[in-house]
Amino acid sequence: MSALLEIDNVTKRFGGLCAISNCHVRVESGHTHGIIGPNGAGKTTLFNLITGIYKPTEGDIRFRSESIAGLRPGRIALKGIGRTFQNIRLLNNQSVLDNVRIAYDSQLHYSPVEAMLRLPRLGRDEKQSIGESLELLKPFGLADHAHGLASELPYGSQRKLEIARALALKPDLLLLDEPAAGMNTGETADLTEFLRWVKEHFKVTLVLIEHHMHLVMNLCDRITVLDFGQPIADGTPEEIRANPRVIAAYLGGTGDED
Amino acid sequence: MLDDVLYLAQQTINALQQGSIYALIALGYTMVYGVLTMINFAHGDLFMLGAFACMLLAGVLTPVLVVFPPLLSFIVILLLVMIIIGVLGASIERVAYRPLRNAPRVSAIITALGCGLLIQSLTLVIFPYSKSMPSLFTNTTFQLFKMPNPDAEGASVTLTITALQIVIICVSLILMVALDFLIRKTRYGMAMRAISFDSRTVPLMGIPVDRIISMTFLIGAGLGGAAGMLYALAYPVIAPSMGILVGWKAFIAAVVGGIGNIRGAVLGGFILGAVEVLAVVVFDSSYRDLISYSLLLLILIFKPYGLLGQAPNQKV
Amino acid sequence: MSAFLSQLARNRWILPALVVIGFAIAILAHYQPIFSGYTQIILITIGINIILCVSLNLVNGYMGEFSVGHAGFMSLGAYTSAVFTTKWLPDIPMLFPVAVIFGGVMAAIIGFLLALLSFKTRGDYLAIITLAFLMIVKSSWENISYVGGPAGLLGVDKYTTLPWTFFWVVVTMFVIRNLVYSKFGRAIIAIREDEIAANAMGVRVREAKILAFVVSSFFGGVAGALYSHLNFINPKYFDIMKSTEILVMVYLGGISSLGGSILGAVVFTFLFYQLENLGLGYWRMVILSSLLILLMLFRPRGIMGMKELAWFLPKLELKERRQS
Amino acid sequence: MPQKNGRAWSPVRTGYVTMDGVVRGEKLGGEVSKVDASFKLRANVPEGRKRFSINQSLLPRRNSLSTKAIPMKNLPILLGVLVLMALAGCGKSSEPSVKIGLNTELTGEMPAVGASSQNAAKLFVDQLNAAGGVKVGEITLPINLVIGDNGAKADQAAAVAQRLITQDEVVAMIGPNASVCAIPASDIAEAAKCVMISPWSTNPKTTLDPNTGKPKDYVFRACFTDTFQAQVLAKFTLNNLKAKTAAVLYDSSSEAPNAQAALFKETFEKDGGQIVSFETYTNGDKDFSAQLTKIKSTNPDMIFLPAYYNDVPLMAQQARSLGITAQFVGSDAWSSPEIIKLGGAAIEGSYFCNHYSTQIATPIAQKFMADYKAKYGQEPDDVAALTYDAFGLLVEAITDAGNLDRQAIRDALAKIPKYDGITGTMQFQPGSGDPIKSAVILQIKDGEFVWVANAQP
Repeated sequence: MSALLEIDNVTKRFGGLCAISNCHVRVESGHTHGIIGPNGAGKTTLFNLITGIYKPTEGDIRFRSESIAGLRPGRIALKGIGRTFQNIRLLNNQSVLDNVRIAYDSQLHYSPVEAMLRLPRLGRDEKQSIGESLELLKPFGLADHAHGLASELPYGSQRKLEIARALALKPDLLLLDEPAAGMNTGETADLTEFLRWVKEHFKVTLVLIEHHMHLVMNLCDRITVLDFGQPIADGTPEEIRANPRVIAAYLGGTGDED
Repeated sequence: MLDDVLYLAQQTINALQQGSIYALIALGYTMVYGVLTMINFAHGDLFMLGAFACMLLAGVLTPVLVVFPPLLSFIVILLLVMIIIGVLGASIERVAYRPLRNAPRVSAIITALGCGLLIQSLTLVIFPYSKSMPSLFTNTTFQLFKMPNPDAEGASVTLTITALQIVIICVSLILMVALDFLIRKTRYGMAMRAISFDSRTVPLMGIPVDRIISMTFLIGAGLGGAAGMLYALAYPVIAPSMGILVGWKAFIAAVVGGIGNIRGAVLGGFILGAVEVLAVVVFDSSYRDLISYSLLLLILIFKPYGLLGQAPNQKV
Repeated sequence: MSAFLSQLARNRWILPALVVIGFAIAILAHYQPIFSGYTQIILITIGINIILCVSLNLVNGYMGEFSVGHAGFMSLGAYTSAVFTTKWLPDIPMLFPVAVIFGGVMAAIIGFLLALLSFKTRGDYLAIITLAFLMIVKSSWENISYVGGPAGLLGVDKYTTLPWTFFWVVVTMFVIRNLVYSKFGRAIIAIREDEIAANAMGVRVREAKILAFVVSSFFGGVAGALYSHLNFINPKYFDIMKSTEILVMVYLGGISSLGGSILGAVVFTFLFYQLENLGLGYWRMVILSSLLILLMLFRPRGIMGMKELAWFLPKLELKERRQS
Repeated sequence: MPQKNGRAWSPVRTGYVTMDGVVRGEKLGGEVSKVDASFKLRANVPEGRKRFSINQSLLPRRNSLSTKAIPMKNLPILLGVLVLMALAGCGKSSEPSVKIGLNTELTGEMPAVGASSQNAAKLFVDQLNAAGGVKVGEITLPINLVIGDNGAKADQAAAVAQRLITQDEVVAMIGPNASVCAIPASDIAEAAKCVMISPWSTNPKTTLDPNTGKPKDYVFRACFTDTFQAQVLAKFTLNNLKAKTAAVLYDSSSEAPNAQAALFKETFEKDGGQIVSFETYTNGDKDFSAQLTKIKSTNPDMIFLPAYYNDVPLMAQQARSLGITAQFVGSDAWSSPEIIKLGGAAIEGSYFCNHYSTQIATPIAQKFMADYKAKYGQEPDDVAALTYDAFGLLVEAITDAGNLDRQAIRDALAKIPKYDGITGTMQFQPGSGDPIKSAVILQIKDGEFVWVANAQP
């Protein structure tokens, strides 16, 4: 059976520099796939390529074995790929609830005309969306703050809200960009458990960029290591631990600090 | 044949004159934008004030300056005008824009609109009627070329350029080159570019942001004032409302060139001047605005961030 | 006092009541001389300006673009509708709304084209595109002799009455309010806040942009149609100063606030005429612009920027807010 | 090498900085910005910032849907201001008087026109009131002049007309002067069945109903029309100036110049002349070199410049500096003395058509000029003279009517047999608001308007 997501020989150049070169990654459906590597290795660029923010210079990206390379970001999101951002991108001046509702809106089907005349169907849909959004917020412990501003949440909760928001899309694939950034060891451990729960409960395939080796090693079924925009290793956590090139890449130092 | 060449040459001179003035004003817009990413809508009216300042100064100083050669007195007045308008521009920034630096950018823009209206209406209160601009030096007309007109006997085709046109084009070119040098080579210019690159971290590096911004307004407005003075000399009937149209046109020029980009503003200014003249030359003059603005629109459609401005690359 | 007012602000029945009363007064005033013709003109102008503000607010406030072309849409509506009433439609007052709608549609079509441009660029670059659009429209009118060229279109019947104006104001408010508090409105706001995030949240960005531009320009056109049947139209009127005027009203009242737009339109228009009455000459503009600057300095987001009268909130939203 | 390791192994660093940042950030906010900034540096925000400067700039700070919203404390103040303004608006005097409205261009594009008009109006009213006032039937009432500024804008002119007629309830309205204002204002006056006399609007459309093409009933003017002016100019240029070819340069976006240019072209060509180039510009332009260069290449004998006093000097100067030697000819829009101040040598020797000349003044005109000069220290231009005449006509009509009924005044005005005004004798054609009167041709010589010829209708 073919993988849920296939990154097939993708290259991305920004003018001169080559952020990603001939990158192959296969993400099996139901897996948790970790992407690690030193800073500037092109991990986030890879996410931006998958979600359509950048268009690959060469190569193809297939989701459920249909090509999504070059589609508009909105389209790709609607195909069932949710993501979070490295430096959090919430709608800061909207309420926590609205942040989730906007993502949920893609499942409401009323037309502009119905909206402008505020016909009954809109009322039903909106009630439902509010209800489900609040439901969704509960497990993230955000239900009580539902009506506060997103920007007023503490840092950790903002990261959670981003995940909740991504899940409101009902995605099959969830891309997490450094979900544990800025968390201490304790928080990271909680996050690990939480992500497991999310994976079970929402039946999503996870791909995560992370620096916390502990989390990655515990959580991931497969790991891809990027260095200089190229996958230098791919395998189970054990294999990666043992892989000499990986160790070289990290300890040898790339000197590249972007 | 040759008369057509002369005709086009003449139109080119006209285009250069208009273009150089647009370019000078556009510089003011683009500098402020580069540093604050803010459109200083009061700029057009500072330009207008430049004209009036020149008129008043000329009135006051002519008895003093008669002893000097006209060109010298011209330069003196030019510098004075630039200083006055520059200081004015900087103080407007200090009073009206700085308090809003952390407010939504639009409120700064609207405040700028308000300042423009205020300047204009105050000037109107003082000078309700159009004023005539005294000429600072005898504007001799040079006939570069003269030949009998093949179409109409007895008449002649000439290529004329006035001393004024030469002065205008030269002065504005000098100012542009000077500015370009200032921006690229001096510490101030470097600081300015740094701020426009990232105003958040620049203060951490010990660059006095406020002072640089004031400087920017000083220079930008000064150039606007100079443009106003040249404009007033070229079109010696000045009215408080003259800033609106020219201001907007110059702004368009700045954007077409790629706003925030000094050379782009110059380019845009000359393009606008050329397009406007070209529209008249090629088509019926009543279609001038239609043609010229459609052309500019096309440019913006195909190069949405202007000719020299590059698309701000998105970092996610 | 303030407690009472906020009670007032939350009462769901006041707005409908006001609408009904307003209608009654408008119709009465149309048949009985309870207002002088001058007062009527001012009231109608206020109405037209409210329509302009609310519709521009959709693009400049909620979507956070900076369009300076609204006078262009206004002129499109004005000329189209006027051509319909004077040349193409039979001379029946009851056909006036048809002409108005045609005017709006015409403006909406062009608005759609501008929306397409807004995919490529945004912010100040889009502002300039709208400005160029304005200039092009204006000088087109000056060159089309069929609509009177620079002289303007003469002999347009004065169909715009107080009741009609009021009717269209209510329609505009109703439609735009509903739009803003629907998923489309949320999408539009999301675009303002962070287009990239909006994309990642599955917001159909292009759809939202088109919708915002089309609706905004449609009502811009409607306002123009009303204006053209109140006063005679001439291309000069729809220039950059007119756009500036609308911008000032919008930001004076406050962005992304329907109540703000109403307030802005009322205050500005009222001052504008009242200061003329006082025979202040050029001081009028001095006063208006100083007021604008001061307001911006002390309330950078306008009189009620980013805030909304509870009256305009749909029940559903209101209930949600109440819980917090 | 441990340091390098530490540097390259960024997890360590990320963990440290942000943990620190977060812990501090949540406790004491002061630190955040610093940590944040360094954080940003790492996350390389500059481009990010630039990219989003537009969005961020427009970001609201508060929830756009919050309802505690409405700023209760400001509302009462605001309302108070509005009420005050309203009261200030309606401080009306109520002693018996004849209310006459003046709707003129005090601000905007042509303040000189408005000023002259206002001066003449005040002069007339002061003189008449000093003499007791206007005789209405048995009683004599003072005139109460109500002045409205139309800003030289069509919509404002209409609004002011509405105000004067419906709010101030004047018996009749004088003005507006500019055609762009007079035309919309005349619609209002006609609809309200109130007499309007435009002193200076020469545009035929002013007194004609656009739909029927018939003359309006309540709209009159104290000046000749552009049709007549065009004939006069065409004859003069062809016969007296011996011009064969003419060029026209006019503001295609303004009403009066537009009509004058078209009519001149029509008559000039009808009478055997040839228009070699017909160039336009847009209101607000200051540079005409492109058009003039074009005109120069067609080498006309004369250039017709139907522009207002503040544009003409620029055209003349630019034309001369391009080496154009053709004769300039203008319309009555030139008549303000400002044109001499502004134009200087360039317009010296040009001809234009006007309503009257100070040099062939009748005794009453002499007196008017003397009084005007005494009061305002300058020669009255034709706007002033025409405004004075408009008032004269109106007052005569009121006296004839013997009451202040608008309809009666209108009928009396239409029936005035022959009125001797400053600008010559005038009489309204039956069923039309256009007077039959003569025009003069003036030349600008040594900084003065010099009389050249009279043109009888």
